[in-house]
Amino acid sequence: MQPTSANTPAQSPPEKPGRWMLPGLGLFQGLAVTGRNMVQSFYNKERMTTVQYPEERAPISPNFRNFPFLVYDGNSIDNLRCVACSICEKECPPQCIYIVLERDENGKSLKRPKIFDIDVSVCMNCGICAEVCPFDAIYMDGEYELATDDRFEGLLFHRERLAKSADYHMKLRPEQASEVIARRKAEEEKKAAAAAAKAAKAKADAESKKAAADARPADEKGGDA
Amino acid sequence: MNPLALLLTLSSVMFALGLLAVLTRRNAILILVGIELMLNAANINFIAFWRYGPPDLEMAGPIFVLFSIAIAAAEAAVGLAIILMVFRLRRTTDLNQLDSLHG
Amino acid sequence: MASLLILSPLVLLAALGAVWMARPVHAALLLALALALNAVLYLAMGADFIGLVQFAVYVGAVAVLIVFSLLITRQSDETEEIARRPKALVPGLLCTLPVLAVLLITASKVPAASDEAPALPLKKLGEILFTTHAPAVLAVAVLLTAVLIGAALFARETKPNDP
Amino acid sequence: MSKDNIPLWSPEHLPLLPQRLVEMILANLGAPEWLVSISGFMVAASTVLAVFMTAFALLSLIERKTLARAQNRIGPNRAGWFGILQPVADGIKMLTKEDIVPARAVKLLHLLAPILIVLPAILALGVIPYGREWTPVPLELGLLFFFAVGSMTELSVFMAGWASGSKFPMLGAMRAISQMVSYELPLIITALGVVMVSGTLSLPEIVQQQGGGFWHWNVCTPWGIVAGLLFYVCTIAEANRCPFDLPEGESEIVAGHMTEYSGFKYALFFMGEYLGLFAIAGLFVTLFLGGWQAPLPGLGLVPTWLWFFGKLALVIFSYLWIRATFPRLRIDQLMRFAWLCMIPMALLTLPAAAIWHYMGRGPLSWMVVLPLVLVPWVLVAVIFNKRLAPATRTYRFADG
Repeated sequence: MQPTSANTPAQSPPEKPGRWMLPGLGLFQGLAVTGRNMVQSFYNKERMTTVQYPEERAPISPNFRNFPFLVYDGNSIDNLRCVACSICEKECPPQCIYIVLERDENGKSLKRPKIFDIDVSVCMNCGICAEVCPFDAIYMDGEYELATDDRFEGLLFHRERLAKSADYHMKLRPEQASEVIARRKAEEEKKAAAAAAKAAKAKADAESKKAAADARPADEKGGDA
Repeated sequence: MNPLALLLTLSSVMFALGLLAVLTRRNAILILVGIELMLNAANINFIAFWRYGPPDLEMAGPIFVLFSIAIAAAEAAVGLAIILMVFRLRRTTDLNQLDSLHG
Repeated sequence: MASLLILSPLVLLAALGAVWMARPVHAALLLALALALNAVLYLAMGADFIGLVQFAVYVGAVAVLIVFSLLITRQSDETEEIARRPKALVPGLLCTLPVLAVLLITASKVPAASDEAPALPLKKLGEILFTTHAPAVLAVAVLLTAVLIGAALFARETKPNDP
Repeated sequence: MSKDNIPLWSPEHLPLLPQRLVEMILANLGAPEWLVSISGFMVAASTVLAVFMTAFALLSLIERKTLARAQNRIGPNRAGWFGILQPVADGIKMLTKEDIVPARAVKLLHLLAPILIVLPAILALGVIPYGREWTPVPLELGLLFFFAVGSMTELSVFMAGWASGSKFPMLGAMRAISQMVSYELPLIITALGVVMVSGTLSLPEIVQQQGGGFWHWNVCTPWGIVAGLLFYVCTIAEANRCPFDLPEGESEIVAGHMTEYSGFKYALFFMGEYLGLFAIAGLFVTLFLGGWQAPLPGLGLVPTWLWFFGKLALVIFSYLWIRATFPRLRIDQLMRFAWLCMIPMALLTLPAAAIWHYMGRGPLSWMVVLPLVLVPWVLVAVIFNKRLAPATRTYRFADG
């Protein structure tokens, strides 16, 4: 039940001030309006705007955005889409994102964030990180029950707390998620096609190089024999 | 000690206090307080004589007190209105400074 | 008789406070207390109509009026030590003490009080008021209306354009 | 009124039951005469207090729920079943809150003010006749006592405002006093009309004279309609209720003279306000709606105090309804309405009542008095409506 203002009856447009009315009748019209409210509030269900909060929850509007969350495909937290490129860290106006790239023992980047912290007490839900992320890894969440009793540690969200699955994203914002999925699939195919083409080209080079190699020993064998 | 004498001493001391207030206070409004006290002392006498004095069926005492209360209220109202006007003109209710007629 | 013995010192204390207090608003509030105790004194003496009228008129209206004007003339905070300065106290006492002496002497010579309590029948009081004292009541009525309008005119903020 | 031949358990005497039980027990125990009468009187007073304390608690809940219903919402329903424990919750909140006394405050007056606001309300409640047998204090000068005690609240409002030290309470107190003083005048004048017609100041006597059906009530007389309406409007102003609740207008001056109070003293102010509301509404019911008289002559079985509390509930519901509907008046509109519109109309009801009385109270007197009252009423309403109603503003940019 969408609690918009549509369900309160449209007020009659105020009459032109010129129309003379016996003074005092306006009082009773006002009383009649509140009286109608009082009586109908007992049986006319869609008049009632109260939502009993903990039991029922008013559905959030589509583009309501709260603090960001990280998206991971599949069901394990390891295949996060985020590659720790820290563009969002640089773009974030209040600088509340902190990323540390994960490297293996000899220093090679594993394209995964070892640490991904967002200080929620600083974040202003502007959504710039979601806009600039080239890898569709971070989107704005719709969860608003984030009260904690400790002011510092409780408001510093770490990677595990931020990560949520792609289908949570689909459930939260169906059209945006489906759009992202479609775009990623298209890129997959393009990349696959490109990879296939590259692989085919690589194979072709390989054969031509091998053919050239076969041809060259023939010359040497021909020459010193 | 008969009650009439007690009440008369009470009203006379109250009257004296009212007079003292009128004579020693500088603030015009507190002089009105003194006047109210003096009027009240007189009312106490009326009711004391009506209650303990010789019986009279005309109830002269209470009737007189009714009139005196009405007039005291009227007097307080006019007095304060005048004090407000004086305050608006001279910005003070201190009687010592209102001496423009001293010549 | 016992109630009178209790009430009179209280009334005197409140009246003394009203006279002696340095801060004007304290004096005005103590006046209200003195008037209220005075009303209780009338009730103790059996004049209940007078007691209630006194309470309604004095404590309800006059005391509020005095306190209100203290606020308007912004005198409510300045303490006023005048009551204690000997320069003002001595002449004041010089005048009041002889008056007090005369009153006390007459008070002591008063005859014994008659003990039967006269009643104050309301209907009879009304009849007397509006038959024998009718002119006086009309005079007071005219006076009060004149005062109502006069005080309102006096205290009205005179705008610069009209007189 | 001999106490022995009245059955102890009859519904009519239910409210008197605790008092007579205590007196009976003490009399059997052989207590001295003055002790029996004093304890009986104390118990009578405590029954009145108990009734109106529960009514106060209930009203604070019912007020919030009715206001909610008028705004399409439900109102408190969390504390207890349907919010029935909400007053208890408010009470605990008020009691546990820290009681801050400002440094510049005059300690004694700051403490005395809330007490002196609740005191007159309770004293006034003792004088109103609630049932044929149940008038806590049947004074012969009931009405005068009511107004004498009622006018003491102005002094305590001033004390509350001035003793708090700061300017806001002082301003709030001055506005509250000027409103209460200027609305007490029409209140007393219209009550005077009732006294003139019923010839007595004692409230039980006034209710006796309104016996028989509802057409005997004072409100069903030509002058009574006007006087009743004026008295009703004055009760709203005197109790500082909605259209006239300027003194503690939250949006203007914080909480008026109650700004520097917290904790139990603040609760005392509200108790004083609500008890004052019960007292003044009770007086309206007594003077104009026939107190505990049954609306139709044949209803002897229903105990009379039920009629009184039924009417009181209706009147107080109308206050809630008005509070849910009307905006707050400005101080100058409020004053102008009192002095230029209410007092002339109130003064008019006196001659109307006299003419009605001396023309035999029959249909002829109706025909004479009704135009005498209604014509100036419409004239005053039409003339003053032009100056009283705010001018219709022309907006340059917003579409008006």
